[in-house]
Amino acid sequence: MEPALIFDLVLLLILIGLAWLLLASTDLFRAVVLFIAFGLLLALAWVRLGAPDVALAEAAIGAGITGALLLVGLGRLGSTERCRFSRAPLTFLQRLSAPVLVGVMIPSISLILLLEVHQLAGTTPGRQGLINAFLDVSGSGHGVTAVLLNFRAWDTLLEKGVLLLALITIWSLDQARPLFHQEDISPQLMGLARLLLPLVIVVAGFVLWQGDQAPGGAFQSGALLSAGILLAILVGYSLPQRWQGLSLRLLLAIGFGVFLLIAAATLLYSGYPLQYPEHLAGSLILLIELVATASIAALLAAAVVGGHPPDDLSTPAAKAPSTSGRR
Amino acid sequence: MTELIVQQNWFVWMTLLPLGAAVATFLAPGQARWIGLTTALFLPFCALAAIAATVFSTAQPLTVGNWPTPLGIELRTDGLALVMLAVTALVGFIISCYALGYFPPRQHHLSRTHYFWPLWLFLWGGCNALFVSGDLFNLYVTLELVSLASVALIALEGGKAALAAALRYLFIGLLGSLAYLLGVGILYATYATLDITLLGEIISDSRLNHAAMSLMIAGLVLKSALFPLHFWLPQAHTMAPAPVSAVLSALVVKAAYVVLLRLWFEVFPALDTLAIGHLLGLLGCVAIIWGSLMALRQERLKLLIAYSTIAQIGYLFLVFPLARGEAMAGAWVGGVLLMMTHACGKAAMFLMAGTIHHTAGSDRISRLAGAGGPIGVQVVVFTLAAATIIGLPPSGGFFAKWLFINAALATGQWWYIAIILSGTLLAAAYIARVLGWAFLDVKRSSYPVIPWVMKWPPLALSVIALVFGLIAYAPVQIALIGAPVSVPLLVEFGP
Amino acid sequence: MNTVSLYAGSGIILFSLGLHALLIRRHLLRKILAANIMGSGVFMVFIAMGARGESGVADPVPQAMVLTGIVVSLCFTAVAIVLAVRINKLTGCTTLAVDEESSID
Amino acid sequence: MNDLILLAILSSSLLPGLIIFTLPEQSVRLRTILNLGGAGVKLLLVAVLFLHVAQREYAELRLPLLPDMELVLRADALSLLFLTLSAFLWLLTTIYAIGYLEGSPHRSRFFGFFSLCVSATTGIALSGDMVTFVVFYEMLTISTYPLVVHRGTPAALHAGRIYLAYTLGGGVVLFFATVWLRAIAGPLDFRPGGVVSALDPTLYGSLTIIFALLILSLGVKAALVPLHIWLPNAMIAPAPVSALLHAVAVVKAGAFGIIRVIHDIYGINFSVELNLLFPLALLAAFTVIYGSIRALSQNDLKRRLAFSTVSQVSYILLGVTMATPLATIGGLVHLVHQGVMKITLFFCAGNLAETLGIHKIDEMDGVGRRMPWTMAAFTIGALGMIGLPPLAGFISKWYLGLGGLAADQPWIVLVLIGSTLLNSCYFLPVLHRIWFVQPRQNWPPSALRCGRETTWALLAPPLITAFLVVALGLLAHSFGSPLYWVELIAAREYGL
Amino acid sequence: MLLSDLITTLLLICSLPFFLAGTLGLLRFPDLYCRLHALTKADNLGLGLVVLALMIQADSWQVVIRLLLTWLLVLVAGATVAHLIARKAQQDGHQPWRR
Amino acid sequence: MIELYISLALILLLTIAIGLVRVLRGPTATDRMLAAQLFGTTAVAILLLLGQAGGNTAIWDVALIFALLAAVAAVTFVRRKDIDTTTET
Repeated sequence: MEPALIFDLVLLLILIGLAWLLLASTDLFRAVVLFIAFGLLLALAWVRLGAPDVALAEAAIGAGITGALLLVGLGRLGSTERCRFSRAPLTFLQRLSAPVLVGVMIPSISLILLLEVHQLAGTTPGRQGLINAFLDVSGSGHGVTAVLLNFRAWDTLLEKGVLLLALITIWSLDQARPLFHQEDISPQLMGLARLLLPLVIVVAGFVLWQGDQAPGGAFQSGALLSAGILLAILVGYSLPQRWQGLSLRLLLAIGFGVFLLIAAATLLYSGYPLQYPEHLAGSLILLIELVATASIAALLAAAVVGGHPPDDLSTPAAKAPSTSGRR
Repeated sequence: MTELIVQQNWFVWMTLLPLGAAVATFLAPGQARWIGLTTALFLPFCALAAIAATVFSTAQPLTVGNWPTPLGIELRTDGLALVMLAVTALVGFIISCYALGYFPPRQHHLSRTHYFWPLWLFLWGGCNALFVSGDLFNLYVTLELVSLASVALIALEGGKAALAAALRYLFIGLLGSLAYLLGVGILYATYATLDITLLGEIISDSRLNHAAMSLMIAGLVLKSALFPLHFWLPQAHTMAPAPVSAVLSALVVKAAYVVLLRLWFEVFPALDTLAIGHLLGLLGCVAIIWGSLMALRQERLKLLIAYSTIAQIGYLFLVFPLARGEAMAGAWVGGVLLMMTHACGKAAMFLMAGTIHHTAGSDRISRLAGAGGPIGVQVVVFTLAAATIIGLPPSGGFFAKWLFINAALATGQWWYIAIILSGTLLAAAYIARVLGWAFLDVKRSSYPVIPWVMKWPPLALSVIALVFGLIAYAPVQIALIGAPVSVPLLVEFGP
Repeated sequence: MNTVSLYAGSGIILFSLGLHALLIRRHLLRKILAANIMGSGVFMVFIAMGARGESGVADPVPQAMVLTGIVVSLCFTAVAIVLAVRINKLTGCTTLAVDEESSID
Repeated sequence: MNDLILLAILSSSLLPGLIIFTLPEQSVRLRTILNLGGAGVKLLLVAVLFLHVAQREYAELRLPLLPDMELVLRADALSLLFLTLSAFLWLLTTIYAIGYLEGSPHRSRFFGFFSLCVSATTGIALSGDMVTFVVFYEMLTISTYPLVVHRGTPAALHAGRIYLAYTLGGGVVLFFATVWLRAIAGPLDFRPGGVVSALDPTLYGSLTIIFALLILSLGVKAALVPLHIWLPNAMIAPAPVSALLHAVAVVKAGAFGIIRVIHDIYGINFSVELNLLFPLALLAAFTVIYGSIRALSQNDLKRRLAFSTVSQVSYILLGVTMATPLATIGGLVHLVHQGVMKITLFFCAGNLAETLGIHKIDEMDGVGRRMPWTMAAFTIGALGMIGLPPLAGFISKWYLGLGGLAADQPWIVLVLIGSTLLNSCYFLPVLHRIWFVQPRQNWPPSALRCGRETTWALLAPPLITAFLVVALGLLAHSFGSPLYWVELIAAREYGL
Repeated sequence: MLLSDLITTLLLICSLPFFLAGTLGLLRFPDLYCRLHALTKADNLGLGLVVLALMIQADSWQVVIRLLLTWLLVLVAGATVAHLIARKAQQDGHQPWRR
Repeated sequence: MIELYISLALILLLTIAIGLVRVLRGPTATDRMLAAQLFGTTAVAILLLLGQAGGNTAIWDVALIFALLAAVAAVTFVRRKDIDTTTET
């Protein structure tokens, strides 16, 4: 057996074990930490499968956003199952569905898959060839970027919509509350932030820029930036007042908005949505990526903060200190 | 000028416009109502233009970015897409008007008003994108867009029950779409294409494809709340604000069903689906009976209406066992017709329930007693919409059931007839219960004034729902454009 | 036995594990984690399938789709957490077992 | 002639109805204008159509419903018979209802559904095929329910539930039977001689079952025993509703449907061939006798009238099932005559209730002195029902009897005689009470000008219909009279 | 085998004990404060050796800088996090382990 | 050489597996967090090795991002407001 295969095997065993442990764990904090580890190893799996773009995204999200989201959420929720009301017994259907699904359906489907996928392996080549054929007119030198922002840009457009929608949902649900203890920011932490933040910006720019030729792109870059913003929030930076109203909303919406405008413009111009003129394709993709990065960064950070800004619309008497931070 | 109108790809605009308006309402919350209403007003015209363009055969399906299909995403202008766009536009417009009254500009929950519009426009845009999508993965994205927007709208009510319903709905949506997505992954692995048309041409009857199909169907069945996977629906549809309940019952449940129709008739016709068809049909039957019986037991109007939705969804799933051989077209058209009528009728009912709640302070059915005066109109609304739900003519539900029974006769599946007929009687029973309260004359202290935008939209919807059967010819003809089935709808069979 | 079926199979297993937990676990955060694990399983099937063919050259389409999927599931996670927190704040519950009676009026 | 007139006739009641729903309760004047205007326009249009059809210019309008299904509106002689009756009586009933409901709540709702109901009846009359018939027939069900329960009392709601249960149950059966028939026989246009006679003999079994189902379902509205329970219960409704709907629209819709099925779907000859009619004739005869006997013991005036309706409607069926021209003429003409007579009686009953609060027969002692005009109309109606020559009722019974003899079924005559005796038994004592018994109490004197017994809106309609009862009997053989018309229909049906 | 490969191999093999030591420390050290050592010292040194090994294989300065940057970042992060965790532990009232 | 890189990566992976025991055993939340932090470092090493083995420098970017964001989760953990952090098993 080759070491590579053993590596895969071990990796998968650990992943499955982790999933099992974290889902079965009674202590939720432990579950969250295990989930962070799970994300870490998942990135390794993506690397092993030759999908560095996905690995980059997983790294940026898993190491930064998801961990923060879950930890913050856990902090606000508490880790034990609590309910004032008497614990409603599982309904008959619930009780039935779990064994039926897990005991009968899933194994049978898995069995079919395992049997047949084995036959499949190495048969169909995928769409690599077709994509390569069109790559030079796509405006991007990297397959994944070309697919995301040109061939299947419609998906990406809607996905940006989902992001904005998620934020609007979060804002509609709650008001932002302070994420952390105000007092007591140690100088070491400040130092770390001062060192990391410029680096985060540089690396984010690098990831964005190289998305044209190599793995990387708006989402990875945006996720990285948002982790930076989070760090900034965590060490006490806060958003200047003038950045909280329309400007903030503009920043959040600009990625989706510009993408939509481009779709509309191309639809008017050529009759096909998102059919970029060939000589403009590169620039348009770059433009979309730039604004998308900015929006994604802001959106993800705002999602972790979890609520609308205190000055937003409904509560004129904003008194809570600003929390959604960005320098 | 006509050139310009006809040559525009209106069905694409119907996705872009509401999404753009959603962004605009997010950016300018103060103007949200007007932006929203203008968009809502504009979309029915877009739908008409899209239909005109397709009927006069200038609009063709197109791929995004004009890339050839295995590479690009196909947007379709077939009949199913067009009628769903149109029905959504119509119902959406009326619901938007209603929402103006339901979410008045100045009230304590000011933010609710402001957040309703972007969320609703997102939902609308997502639905439209879903209807025109011809790509399996794109369908996943649109499904998620729709279900996230629905979650948000349910949660907008703000109460703990609403939030719990929203979160449960979120999990259900996630579960459903992940199962669907897994199926998509398997199909892509085999055929390296996600285009519905292409897949339909090359797919073969293999175990792997069956696994993919089962996963996808299971996911969508969960999202469209077929018994026994309906458990999430009553709470979700009941706890939401009234216009949202209307949207959810009228449109969102149908969105998953439309995808299911597309899969069944366009992707998987080559597969041997007899057993699954019968299973879905059987569950549909149980849903009809169970939903109706549960509706009969409810004390709250909205819950009753929600359970009625479950029963009606059951009818929709009869399409799958009935649509075979010669009866294919009849059953398919029956499903589409029922979907359209039910959208109007159910929306009218939920809006009416919202108005009752608004005026009477509760939507307990017993509060309907003495429903004279300002809410007398709502009793009319309920009666007319009831005709639709029971399936009385001239509503479309009547003709849909006609087509189903005809298909059942033609395919020799008699037991479905018994279910359809007894479902009709059960529907009449639970409707009659409400009517009994609504017509009961007792003295009531005066009701608060209902804003006119909450009074007339339900009536308009119920009238449309009632006469839908009479004007169904054009919608059905449009639905048959590029449909996977062809006429005749009514099969005659000899001895 | 090869790499692709190994990963694809693991993806299915992760999916099933997540599904099981999503159905039977009560704590909201745990349900959220379960949904994420399910998603990861699905994505793994995608990527594994895309990784077939000549070594190293992966099909970009599944990767693009998975990127989209990751974003979507992240959005759902974020919303779910905020919802859960909100429910907890209103009811003091960390489960969905809101008593049915209170939901009536 | 433009075929769109058919659509105009339909919408002349449908549109006012829909508009009335949206009117606020206070706008009495607008509502009255809409009501009377609609009724007037409809009567005018029907008159135009009548003249055309009399000259054998049949109008037909086909509107596509679904790719293989059409809404067929056709005006032939039979439809005109029913249409004229309902259009004319609608106008009268509208006037009556405006007077009757003055000042009561929910009038927008009432008149809205009232108009819908008339539209449905019109649609039934104009239906050119079975599908269209079913559409309007079922529409009638849902639009009548709000009228039955209009009073909103628990008793009314109970009656409404019974009504819905019977009619919707019947509706479902009708629906199924029609779909089945459509599936084996193709398009079901109403055609003299029927459309199913050419079918394969192996289908005869199915056809018999379908016929039974059709009769079963249509018999609900036609109040065939034992499906008649809803009718006496529904008498809880306001008088105009009982008058128009339960004397004319609903029960006649059922009878009309049965006529259509026997004449224009199965065809008389084919029905005879399949032996479908005799059982139906027995059932009808039983209903005639049973209804009369039950009427005897009713003390509530409207309930007595209701059981009388049960009995009288089956005369129509009796005539149709004899399958001879004369009997058919008797049955069909009774459709009109019974309608006119019965509506007179209901109007009068309504006047009694509205003016003096009288509901029971034993409260009617000497009421003829207080309300002479109303009671005169009542008397004419009652005598017509009994079949006293030369009133309208006599004409129908005469032809029915002749038809029975022509069909070699003399027992029919026995049934008629028995029924007539029973009719006399339950009407004559009432008349006696009205005119010859001393009033037990003093009724409050009329507050109206010149001591008129009640308002014009309530008084005029029964007087007009009472006049008609006489006129239809006396002028039975003149052009345009129901009898003349019915003879045309029978001639066409039997190919004479 | 090239000299560079040889050195790389040697360095990599040398790094191994550090990682193992780090893990062992994490597992076996008696309390939080001790375990922090594993985080800050052993693994970072191991990583340093790996980075060094790979730097030898690098064909451009760019790569070398990238590798170095990665290592430095890990170092800084590790140090700061160790500090923060220690402080938090102290605030939470964890007593250092005593024999 | 490639075998060497992969083998080394494999061993590092195994150390992670062993380190998981600490996450499971705790006893305090801080201990678990600490272990996760350590995994980060090891994962960076694995990624570097895999990148070298596969000749794909994009993988090093992943490593770089891991290194950059290594602190975020831990800092969140330390600074967040919470109800109960010290859950004992």
